[in-house]
Order: sequence, then C-alpha cells, then structure tokens
Amino acid sequence: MVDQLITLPAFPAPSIERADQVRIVARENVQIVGITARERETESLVLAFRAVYGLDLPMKPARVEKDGLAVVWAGWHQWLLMSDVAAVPDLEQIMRADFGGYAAVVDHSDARAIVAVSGRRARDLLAKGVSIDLHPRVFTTGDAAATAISHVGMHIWQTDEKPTFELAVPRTYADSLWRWMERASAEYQNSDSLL
Amino acid sequence: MTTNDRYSIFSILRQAWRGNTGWKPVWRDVAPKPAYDVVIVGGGGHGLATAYYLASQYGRRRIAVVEKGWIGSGNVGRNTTIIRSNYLLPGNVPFYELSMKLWEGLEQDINYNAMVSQRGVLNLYHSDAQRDAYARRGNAMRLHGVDAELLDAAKVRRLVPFLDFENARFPIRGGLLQRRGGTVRHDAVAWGYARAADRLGVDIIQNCEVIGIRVDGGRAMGLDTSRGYIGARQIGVSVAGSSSRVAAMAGLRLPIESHVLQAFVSEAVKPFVGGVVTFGAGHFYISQSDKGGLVFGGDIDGYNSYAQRGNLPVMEDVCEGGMALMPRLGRVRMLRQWGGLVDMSMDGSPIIDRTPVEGLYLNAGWCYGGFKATPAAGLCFAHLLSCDEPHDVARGYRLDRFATGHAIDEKGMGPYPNLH
Amino acid sequence: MRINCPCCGERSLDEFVYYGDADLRRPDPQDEEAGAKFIAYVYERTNPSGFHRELWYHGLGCRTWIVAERDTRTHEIYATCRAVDGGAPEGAAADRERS
Amino acid sequence: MSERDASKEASQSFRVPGMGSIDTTRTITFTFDGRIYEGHPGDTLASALLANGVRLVGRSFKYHRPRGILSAGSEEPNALVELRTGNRREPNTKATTVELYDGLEASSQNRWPSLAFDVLSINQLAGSVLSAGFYYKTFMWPAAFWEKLYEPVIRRAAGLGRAASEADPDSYDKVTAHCDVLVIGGGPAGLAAALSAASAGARVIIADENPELGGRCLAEKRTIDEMPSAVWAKHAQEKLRSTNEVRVLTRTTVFGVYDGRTYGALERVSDHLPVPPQHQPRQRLWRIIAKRVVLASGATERPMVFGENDRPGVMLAGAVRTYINRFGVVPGRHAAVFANNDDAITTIADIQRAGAEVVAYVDSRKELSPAVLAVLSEAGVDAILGGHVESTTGTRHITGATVRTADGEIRNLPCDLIAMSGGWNPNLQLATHLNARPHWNETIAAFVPSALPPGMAVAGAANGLLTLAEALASGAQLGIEAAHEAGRPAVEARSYSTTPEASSIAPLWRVPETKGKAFVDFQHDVTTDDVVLAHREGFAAVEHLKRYTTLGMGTDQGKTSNVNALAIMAALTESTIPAVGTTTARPPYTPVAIGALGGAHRGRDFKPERLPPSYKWAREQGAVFTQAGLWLRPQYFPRPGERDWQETVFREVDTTRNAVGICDVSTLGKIDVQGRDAIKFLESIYINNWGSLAVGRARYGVMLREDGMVLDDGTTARLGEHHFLMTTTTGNAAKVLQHLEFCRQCLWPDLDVQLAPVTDQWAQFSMAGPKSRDLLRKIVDSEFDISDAAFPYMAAGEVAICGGLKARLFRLSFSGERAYEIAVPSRYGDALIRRLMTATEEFDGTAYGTEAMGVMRIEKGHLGAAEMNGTTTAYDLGLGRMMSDRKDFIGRTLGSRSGLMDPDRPRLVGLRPINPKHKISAGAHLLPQKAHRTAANDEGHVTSAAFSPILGHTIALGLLKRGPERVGEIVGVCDPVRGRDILAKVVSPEFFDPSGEKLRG
Repeated sequence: MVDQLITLPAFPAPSIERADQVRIVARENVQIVGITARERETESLVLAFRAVYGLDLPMKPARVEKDGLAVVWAGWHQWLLMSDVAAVPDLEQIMRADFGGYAAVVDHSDARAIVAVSGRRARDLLAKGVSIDLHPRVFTTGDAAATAISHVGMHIWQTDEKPTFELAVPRTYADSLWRWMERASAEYQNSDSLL
Repeated sequence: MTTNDRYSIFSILRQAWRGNTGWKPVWRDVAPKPAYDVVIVGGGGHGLATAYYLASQYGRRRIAVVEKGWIGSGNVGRNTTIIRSNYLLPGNVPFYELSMKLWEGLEQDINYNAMVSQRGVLNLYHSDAQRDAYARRGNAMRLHGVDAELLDAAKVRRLVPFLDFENARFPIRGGLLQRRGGTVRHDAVAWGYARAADRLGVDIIQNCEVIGIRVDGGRAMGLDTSRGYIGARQIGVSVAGSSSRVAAMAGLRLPIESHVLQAFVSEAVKPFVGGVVTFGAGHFYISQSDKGGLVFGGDIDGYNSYAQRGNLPVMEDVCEGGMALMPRLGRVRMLRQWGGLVDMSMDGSPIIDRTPVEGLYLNAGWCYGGFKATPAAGLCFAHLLSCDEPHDVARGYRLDRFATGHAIDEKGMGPYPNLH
Repeated sequence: MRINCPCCGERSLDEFVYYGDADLRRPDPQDEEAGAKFIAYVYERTNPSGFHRELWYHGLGCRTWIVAERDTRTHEIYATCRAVDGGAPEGAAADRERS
Repeated sequence: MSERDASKEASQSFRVPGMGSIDTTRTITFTFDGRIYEGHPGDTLASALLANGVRLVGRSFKYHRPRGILSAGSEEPNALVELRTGNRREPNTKATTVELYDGLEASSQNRWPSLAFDVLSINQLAGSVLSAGFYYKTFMWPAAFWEKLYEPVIRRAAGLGRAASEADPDSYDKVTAHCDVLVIGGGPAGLAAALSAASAGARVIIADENPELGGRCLAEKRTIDEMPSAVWAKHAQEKLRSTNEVRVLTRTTVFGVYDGRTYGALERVSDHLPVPPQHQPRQRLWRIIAKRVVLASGATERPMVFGENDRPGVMLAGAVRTYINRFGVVPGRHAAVFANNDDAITTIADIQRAGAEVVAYVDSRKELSPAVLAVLSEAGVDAILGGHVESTTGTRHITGATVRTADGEIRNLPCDLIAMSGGWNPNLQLATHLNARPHWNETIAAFVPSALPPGMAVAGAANGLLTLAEALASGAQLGIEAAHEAGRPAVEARSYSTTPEASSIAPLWRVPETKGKAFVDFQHDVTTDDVVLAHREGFAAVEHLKRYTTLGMGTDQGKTSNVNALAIMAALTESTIPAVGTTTARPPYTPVAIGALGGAHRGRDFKPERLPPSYKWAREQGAVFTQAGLWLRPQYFPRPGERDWQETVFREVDTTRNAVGICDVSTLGKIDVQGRDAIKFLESIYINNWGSLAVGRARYGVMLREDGMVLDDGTTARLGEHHFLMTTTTGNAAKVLQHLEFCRQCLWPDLDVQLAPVTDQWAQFSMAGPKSRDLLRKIVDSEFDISDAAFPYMAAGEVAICGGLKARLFRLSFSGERAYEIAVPSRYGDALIRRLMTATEEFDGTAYGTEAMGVMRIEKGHLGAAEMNGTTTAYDLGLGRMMSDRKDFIGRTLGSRSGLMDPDRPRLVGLRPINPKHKISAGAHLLPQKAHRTAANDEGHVTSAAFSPILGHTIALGLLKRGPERVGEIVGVCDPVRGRDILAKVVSPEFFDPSGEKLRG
C-alpha cells in the first residue's frame, strides 16, 4: 500500500518548451545510487562490476550505459549508477549485495533531481549558469562533469547530439533552479534571440 | 610651525593673490642620514602617524620614515575610507574608540583637512540571530561609552529609504547604527600626517626600500636599504601586507597571511547615500564620497596574494549584493576597481608588540580594518617604541596571544585568515 | 584565476574553497613538544611573496582536496595534484621558480 | 561668425548630403534639454547634436565651464548627458557613444538653472582660489562646521548626473564563453586578426564597442585592396559573421583582464533601443576564457594643451574626420587645424570635401616632409609652421583662435572649429591590467605595451603601429599565430594593399606661452597651473599627481589627459616621461553598469532558495517562514484567531509538551560515513568515545576545530558494523563535510573511510511529546515493535511505514520530550507530513516551527549557534566531561592552552528573571548585581532567550564568568540598546526535566 503515499515531483512542472530552441524536461522516477570504492578496493570493484554488468566504471569524467543502467563518474573513484524505477525496483539493494564489499553504496534517488536540457540553444542556455566549456570540440556525448549551475553544485553529462544534457541537481534546490531555467530560457521564445 | 605656512582660508587667498607661487612642498624631500634613533619602516598612514606621535606626544627626535615607493602608496590610499568603533570584544573596543576620538580632533591637531565626516555607519540585520548578535555588540559598545543604537526596520527605512525593503531575498529587519562613524579622505590622512611630522623634523624618505635588517646578538642594529645602510636604535615595522616579508629579514615567522581586498568606486553622481551602509546578508557595503563617487566593497578575494589586484568573481559577488540591497544602482556605472594588500592575522585582530629581536617592533595584522585604526595605531605604536610597554588600549595585541590562547576573534572564524 | 583539478580539469575559481599553506604537517600529539608544534602548525605562516604550495577544496565539484603550486605575485599556477598523493605534483614545478 | 547663430540653424544644417555611411533616408527625432531635433539611424547622439549645430552640451565638474564634444568615442570627457528618464535614467552617459533611437531623451547635467546660464560658473572667476587640493587647506575651523556647513555645501555641488531614484526595471544576464582566439577591437588590425584565425578554423570571438566592426576604417578615407576602407570593413564583417565558430560581438567592450586568461566583457544588448525587447536583457556580462588573445584596441588621440582649449568647438582632429566621413556631419564651417604630426594633415582634405573652409593649418613643427608639404600646397591652405594656437575666443563656443607664428607674430583667426592633434596614445590599458608596465616609444612619442598577460599579443595601433598598412599586416600575422598556438593548423597570413601614408611626429606637450586656463584633464578641470602647483608642493610622483589634482579620475579615466600630464610633470622635474612613471590601468576599461555585474541575481533570486520537503504543505497551512542560511523553514504555524506569533508559539510548545508536535528537521545536515576505519575516524573527529556504540544506537557528539573551539554538534547513529549516519546542525552542514573531507584526504589518507552527503535524500520529521509513540504507532507497519523495551531512547533502525515504505527511525529528542525522528526518501516527504498531520488529529497534536523548537531547546539547555559561536570551548559550554582523555582528537592539544583553561572564562549558565514579568533578550550583557554599568564590570552575555509557556517566564542561556560556580547568584542583565536593565538569577541551563525522565518515557 505504499502507493497510498503519493510522491511529490522534484520540479514544479514537467517541462519548459521554448519554441524550437530549447526543451527542458524533468526526469522524475530515476533511481540513483552512489558508489565509492573502499580504500585499495577500486580494482576489485571495477573487475566485479565489469563481470556483472559488462561495463567499465569510467576513471575520468564520463558516462557509460548498457541495458538501461547508466554509470556517471562522480569524483575520485566515485560513481552514480542510474536506472528507471520501473526497470529495477531496488537498485541500492542490488548494488549493496553485489559490491558492498568493495564499495560504499548510498541511495541518492531522492537526493538528486534530474533535468534534461536539449535543443539547438541548449548550450547557449547552459552557458548562462555553467562555467565549463560545453562546445562539441571539448564536451560531447558520453562526457560528464561535476560542476555548478547558478552557484549550485551538480553533475552534468551529455546523452546525444541534439544535443541533450542531463543535470543532476540537489533536490532541495530543484524549485529554485527551475525558476532560474524558466527565466534564463525565456528569451528563446522569440527565435531571433540576440545571443 | 610658522604662521605663513599654516593652512587656512587666509593662506589660500594670500597664495591665490600671488598666483599660488608661494606654496612650499608638503614635506621635505630628504636623503637618509647614516643613523636615527627610530626608523619607521613603511610610509603609509600607520607609519607616518607613528612618526608624528613619536615627535609630538613623546618628544622623540632623530626619527625617519622609510618608504619603498611614494608615501601613501599602500592601503591608506586603497581603502574604502570608513571610520568606526563598532567592535564587540573588550580587546578591541577601547582601541578603536581611542582612534575615533583622535579622528574627531585630527584636522585641528595636524592642520590639514582630511574631511573627517561623521555621517554614520549602519550595519543591517536580517534575522533574529543577527539582531541579537548586533545587540550584544551594541551593548558592549555602550558599556565602553561608545555610541550605538539598535534600530528596527521602520527606523532604518526612515534613515536610508533608498534600500530595497520590499522584495529582498533577505528582508531588512533593522540595523545597528553608530552615528559617530563615517568616512575620511584617505590620501589626505597620509599627506596630513606627513606634513605635520615633517614640520617636527621627521625625515620622510621615499623610494627607499628595505632589503635587509641587520641583527647582531639578537639585537636589531639597522637597515640595509636601496639607498644604503641606515643605523637605528629602534626599528618599527609598519608595512601591512609586506609584514611577513620584512619580518623574514629578521628571521621571524608571523601569524599573518597577505590577501587581496578589492574596493570599487562608481562614476560621480549627485549624492544620495548619506552615511555608510553594510548589507548583512551579502558581501556589500557602500558610502558616497564628497565628489559623488559611490565607494563600495565586499569580502576579500580569499587566497594568499601579493598581486594587488582583484578577481572577477568577487567583483560580481559584491555587485550582486549591491543590486540586492539597492536595485536603483543598476544603471550607475562602476568606474574603477583596485586591490589592496592586506595583512590578515590568524584571529582577525592586529598585533602591536615587541618581537623576539631586541629593538625590532611590529605593527601588523590589520586585516581590512587598518585605515580606521590609523591614529590609534600610530599613537600606540609610538607609545610602545617610547615607553617599551604597550599602551593601555592595545594590551591585547600581543604576538604571543595565540600561544597562550588569548586570540581576539571578533567573527569566531578561528585560525583561518581568509575567513575573517 | 582558473585551477586545474586533477580529477575534473581546469575550473573557474568560484568552484573552489581556499585553505592555505600545504606544507604544514599536523604534529604528532604524543610528541613532548606537541604544544609548541601545534601552535606553529595552526598559527605560523611563511606567507611567501612568490612560490607557494597551497590547499584548495573543489567543493562545487568533485570534493577533492588539491595542492596547487602558485606564484602569489602573478597568480600563475605551475602544477596541481590531489592532496592524498602527499602533495607532490607529478613533474612538480617545485624547484622551478622557487627563487 | 557669432556664437548665437548655432541656435538659429535650420534642422541638421551641418549634415553634408552625400557624405558619411549612415542611412540618411530615414529621419528620427530626439530631444535634448526638452528641445526636439532630428537625426538619422546610425547617428550617435553627438553626431546628431553636431548635425543640428548644437555645440554646448555640458558643464565641467569644478568650474562649470561650457563644454562641447571633444571626441567621437568612449574617451569623451566633456559631452556627458543624462540619458532616458525616470527609473531608466542613466547619468554621465557619453553622447559620443549613445546610438540615436527614435524618441531618445537626453538632458545636460551638473548645471543650474540651465545649461546656457549656469550660476556655479562663477567658480571659474575664483579659479586660483579653487586650485588643486585647496580643500585640504581649509574648512577646518570650527571642527563642528564640517558636517554642519562646509560638507553639505560641497556635497550639493558634488557629482555629475543624477542616479535613478527607483529600482532599475530592466534585467541583466551573464554568460561564460570559451574560445581559441579572442580578438579585442574590430578595427583594421582586429578584422585582419579575426579573418586569419577564422581561416585556420579556430573558435574566434571578436568584440568591438561600436555597433559595426571597422573602427577607423569607417572614419577615414582610405583604401584597402582597392576598396574604400569602409567597404572593405563591411565585407570583412560579413565574412566573419558567416564563418562557423566565429562569434561577432558588437556593442561589446572587453573591460577587464583577469587571471586564468579570463576576460570580462560587457555587451550592450538593448541600449540602442528605447526599451529592451521582451525577454531580452538590457546588457549582458561575458566572462570569456580565451586560449589566445589578440589585442587590437587601437589608439586614442591626444589633445593639444593651450589656453581656453576646452571651449565647445575645439575637437580632436580624428573625431572631426569621423563626423565627416562616417556620419556626414561637418562640425564647423570655418576650421583651423592645429597639430604636431602628419596624421592630422588628412583632416584638411576631409573638411574641404565637406564644403567647409580651412582657415589655417597650424603645425608646431618648423620642417615637414616634402610629401606632407605637397599635400598642404595642393589643399591651398594657409600653413603656419612652427606656430602655436595660444588661446581661443568665444564663450559658449569658440569664435576664433589666437595663433603665434614661428616669428612671434600674433594672429587672430576667426573660426568656429579647431581640429587638434597631439599624436596618438595606443589603447594599452588591457595589456597592463595584470600589472605589466608599458615602455616609452620615442618614435611615436607614446607608451606601448611591453610585458603582456599570458596568451596575449598586441596588433596595430594598440602596439604603436599607427599606419593602416602596419595594422593590417600585424593583425593578419598575429591572428595566424594565435590560432596555431591554440592548437589549430598553421596557415599563411594573407597580405593587404593600402595607399601610403605619412606618420611622423614631434611631440608638443604644452604650448609655451598661453593666455587663460590651459586644460589637461577637461572633465575634472585640471589645468597646467594645477600640475605646476602639485609639483611645487611635492606631489611629483605620478600617483601623487593624480590623487592630489584628481587628474584622470573622471569618467573618461584619463584617456585623453594622463600622458600629457605625465609629460608636463616630466618637464617640470627635468626628467624623462618614463622616469616620472606610468599610471597602471585598472579595470574596467570603460565604466560598467553595476546592474550588469550583478546580473540576474537580484531581488528574490539574489541567492537560490532551499526548500525542505514539507515546504509545499507548510505554505498551504499559512506558515510563516524564516531564513536559515539558504533554507526557508517554517518559523511558526498561525491559526485563525491567534493574536500574535507569541500566542501561536505558546500553543505549539504547549501542545507538544502535553500531546505531540511535529516538526520538519530535514534541514539538519546528514553525512553517510562508511568504511573499516569509520570508528577510528569518528574517534578522531569527535571529542567523545565511539568504540562502545552498538549497532542500532545513536549518540550525541561534539567536534572541535584544531584551535580547540567547538565546531559543531549532533547525533551520529550506527547503522551497521562499518556504517554510520552523522547529523550536523543546519547551518554547518557544508562546513562539516569540508572538514571531514580535509581530515580524510589531508590528515589521514590511509584510513578506509567513505563520505557521502545525504541531506537532500531524506525527509525527516520529528514527533515530540507524550503522545509521540501513539502517533508513530499509527504509521509504522505493525510488524515493527516500537515499545520502549524494543526501541529505547537513542535507538536507531530501519522500519517500514504506511504499508511497506522503507524508513529510518531514530529515538532522539531536542525538545526533552519523548520524541522520534522518522526519515523517508524525500519524494514521500510531502505525503508523509500530510499523513502525520491527519493521524495526529485524534491527539490534538500540532505542527511546530523553529520558534517553538527554539523555546524547547532552551528549556532543555541544548546548544545552538549562539552558544557554539566559534569562540567557545567544550569546557565553556559544559561539555568538558565528554572529552575523552584516552585518545587524540582534533582540537585536543590547543584546547588545553592556559588561556582556554582559565576558570575566569565565561561559561554556560541558565538565567531566570527575578521578576517573572521581566523580559531577558539575547545580546544583553551580564554584570554583578550592583556593579557600575561599565565595561570593566562586564562578565558575559545572554546567548539565547525565550519565554517559556511551561514556566510562565522568560528563560535564557548565557555565558558568564565562572558561571557554573555562581548558580543561585543574582546578576544584572544589562541591555542598554534596548533600554533594559533587570536582575536575573543564575541557574542550571536545564530548566525542564533535568533528570530526563520524560524523554526516556
């Protein structure tokens, strides 16, 4: 009967559409699990993970994905694992069971809220709040970064060439950042934006 | 001083009549003598004030001030000109109040108009906790006989209606006001003290950089400078951001880090900001000069630096605070930005003390608060140099207070200079 | 100023928190000189004008503590590394520019 | 001609048909000082005013002398206006940089009652009294008169324009951009550089402060590759705009150079429009991170320093050419040209082509090159070589020039325009922002960049290469090099053909004999006499000169005055110009609106808002919120009929103490700590012992800074053998995480410890009060035993609630009541608070906010931020007993310094007023009962205070000298800023249930 408890979306709206320029979509119901390799166990963790999921935990800021399980580099020997709630009921439990010996496993499903920013002006929009270089020559599909948007720490990665960027932001800031995105993207309503 | 070089409206008219051809140099341009009784290292506000009080209050003679550049080239010419004595801790309040009293009589004392202007200093609070902290501070001031008023939002609104009271992210709930606080024309302080000291025979030696301190048997003998060796019975180091460098010449390590503090001035606009206002929910404070420039600043850049220039993030942070507090500033233009080299101590409070090297004395650790302290720092340093014991109001400013656990930590930030 | 985080790459200043001198080592509390040594450790600084090894925390990033070798006169950063590596950057510019 | 003719001019009678490159087919109107004029799109306010014969535009700062238009760019010191009106009013706006738009409103400033008749212009009669720094010498007696009389008068005269008196209605934006090559300046050098870099495929940003790229190409009659230079520039701009990876930023000024190859630039997105278009910012701040930079910022022409050289009608020669060639406006009908260099010669032909007369060409040089002489004779002008303009006549604009010829003859030339040129100063400001010192170049008699910021190269006039050919060649070459150094393939620099030009100069820093004031700094009225006086009084060092005379401190930042002043001072001190020094430029290159630097972070968006999981619900309840750092927390929940916040808070406390209260405590920091060495780690962080903590139990812990002061407190629960959950105070969450990471990475890197901040993961609610377990029972699934036996005080464990939702349950109490904290994943927080509030109805429970929480924690003597204020030790706060002597921990060694062990230190006590009606407020100081109210008797202060509904009087916590020894004593509670002074009894800080029976149940 858990369903009696209605979950509250992290973001105040499902999406923001700006003509054909930018599309901002809240991605609710993603399971996020953080794993941090225990001291001197990284190698075993990587091997075990490869054995189970056929994925290499990236050793640099990057994102890999296979069969609905995504892995994003999140710091030194730290990763965020992601899957849809529907796909895997309790990702944390599974990860703890499989890798608890090699890594600290922590559920972040509700700590982060994920929003997807896509469209031809996506980079221009993000440039207003993100200080890293997202130019295709520097940052492309599969790349990830731990940085900040509008003074709030977050993780960002690119998933396709539209381009689409996904941002994992602290849930308690989600409302505030959404308002920021609404304001910052407003100018793209008129396609002849001056930027 | 003789009447004909005493400044007054009459001297101005007399000189104007002669096409201003009769004015004399404000201080003599002298070459260093082989030796002095006291050599003050650093021709800033503190050093010049020290020299002046040594001569005027303690009857000392054979005094020199050596300055590596031109006098007043350091923080006395790179600050936001604020004077106040709204401190919290017993180790600080009497000192800064003495400084305030000296400011109040300064111009008549040195016959130089430094435009000491007591238009008030208002610290805004935005929460009950901040209010209580300011109440504690205000009460401490009152117990020390210093003026302080705790204002509610309505009173603040009457005093400074130009702030954003409506849609501020952190609404203004009130403020702590010190009416006797205000501003002073910073460069004039250096020039005025220089002129007054010069009249009392003090040698002010510019372009004279100290490159070594000669120590013999634990005693300081003199200084090697870019203009030759200068013997000294006593050496007073008063060099703000360069304190660690100069102290190192005598083998000393100080509880000090040098950091950059930025300040900003806007284009001149018709005056509308009366006194000094400090934002309690952001890094921003502002006043307006008699020329109309809005003078404002914020937090230090926050890392060790000798570069004397500020960075962009801090400039943006300060202006964000400014726009949050005074959104009418939006179309006023920032004209100049500069960086001062501040000597951040480990507890945010200064040091006026002897050093382990006999004959070598230190006046340092002023953080970003050195300007308002200029007269008292000069007087207390002169006192120390002449009586070989601390002035009553400066007893807490010992070099060994960290070892004994007597830090004077107004902000409670602990031994992290960039947080004070 | 831009700091090269060994994990994340070059980032702008506002992602970092400054801590200070990276050459200070926490003394052994059992040392009979512990008192004096802790005072030096916590309160005394070389505060050089020039080459400085210093600690930065990539707080708005990967939360790594970083040792940077920087000139305090020019703000030029010669090298950075993770603090856990003992603060000795690969190809350390330590000897260079020490003057 | 008479100066009054100007006002009689028909509309745009100074516009020359067929000249200039702006669109004269469309006409727009604007007003200046309320009078309506016509102009064309593409005009600046200055060119439009000149077209209409308006010469008197402003008044100077000190003497209020009539001033006109000196330049055609951002170096303008004189033509400052208030642009726009109301809350969009922009003071001190340079007419020379304002793009004309239909309906533009501008007015002159710093004059009263009118521009034509300004009362304060009498100041100039007192000129020699108001000499440099006169105010330092007077206004001293009597002292009190400064604030009362002198200063108010000075302040009334101070300032230039008026700032808007309402909030700026427009929005601002910030962008970070990265590129391979940033080209600063879109003149010939910049265009060539950008074309080169673009041809190598580099990511290029080219920024120029004007609406079109081209720079002097648009202002001069020159040819490039057989094209008129203006046409070439147009093509170049189009080429760049159509090239991939090239971003052309017009109306954009790069104002500052910062560390890490970061450049600050301001884009004036909408300033050329009446108001910004919908959703568009007024201006946009660019932070540009560039691998390489080509500085092509051009040069600024120097005025000549002669008598009355500030009169309207005296203009820079280059500016005259700009108005003629770019705007088709001739600034006068009878012109004299006064110069010391070849470049100015071209002015003659331009003026003549515009149909105006050149009455004379005056050159301070006796000999000129044959080529130049040829040009002169061809122009057929009266050339006065080796001569000087000594003075001018006229009042509101010039009517003539007084010229002294080489053989000393004085000639009065009637004219309404003097085009002057003292040579050109490279715009090298950006090259010096990182403290580099420029060096002196004798050939062009100007400073040029020497040491440069990392990654910067300087092209064209900015580097002292003053001819068009040099500009194009250097730009093309440096653009190639920059792109290559930025990692692009090397390509060949193309070359450009231009017509030859002469460019020699013989500096003249001031005209030897002059009549009247000879101005060096126009805006601040600094004359040669002031420089002489500064020298006489010992202010010879360049910074002294500037500060004493205020030279170069105006809105033009001394662009036209600094070098002339330096040169004059050099002559006075009989030394060289570089010996006198250079003035290091500081950002910004041109003044930047504070709104743009603030960007979007204003009003409600000043800082991001952090919302607890129950926020939405609490809003619906009409809760009053308070800021806790960035958090918005419910302060109290008023109910209908409650008179004030106090009544509400009493009710919340009372209900909690007698039934049950619910509070959102999700804001407390939560850090997940794991690892084989987690225990060891906690032992080193906390002052108390952790080894004995069993799995499924929580413990209160206190951590210190290394200097022995309390850093933070909170409970940490052991969830598993090597798994802990640490809680911090709301305010210190980030600080504690940073501290733990420091300890883990910098102090003990070998420990096996993993840290993860999980504050946002959990919605955590406290249920406090005698009925809390009954309430809990209603949501915890039945299979979980929460009896006191199974789940005693300080128990911690996993449960399921509401039919299978996994949750964490802790039995902790901040209030002193039996209390539990239940934590569920945040997304369920909203549903859970609603569920709890429904479930609590039968117990007549309540939600409570931070106020009630504060009351209850003071009743229990628990510590808050006011007690843990960074200057208190564990001893001070009565936690000495917790400190383990069997281990080392952060802060232990320095915590035992003599000063910190001093029994006289203020220590934590409770306080209650002798008279229950009396109020104690935090911030009051504590003194001996009868002691005189002075600092000498100050013994401490009140840290926290609240009215306790249970006890029926105010209670307070305080730090009192030797406090614990003085329980039972009566002390004075002195609160002068609130006008209170009462007596209070020193008591134990635990006011309520000291034995703790209630919380153990």
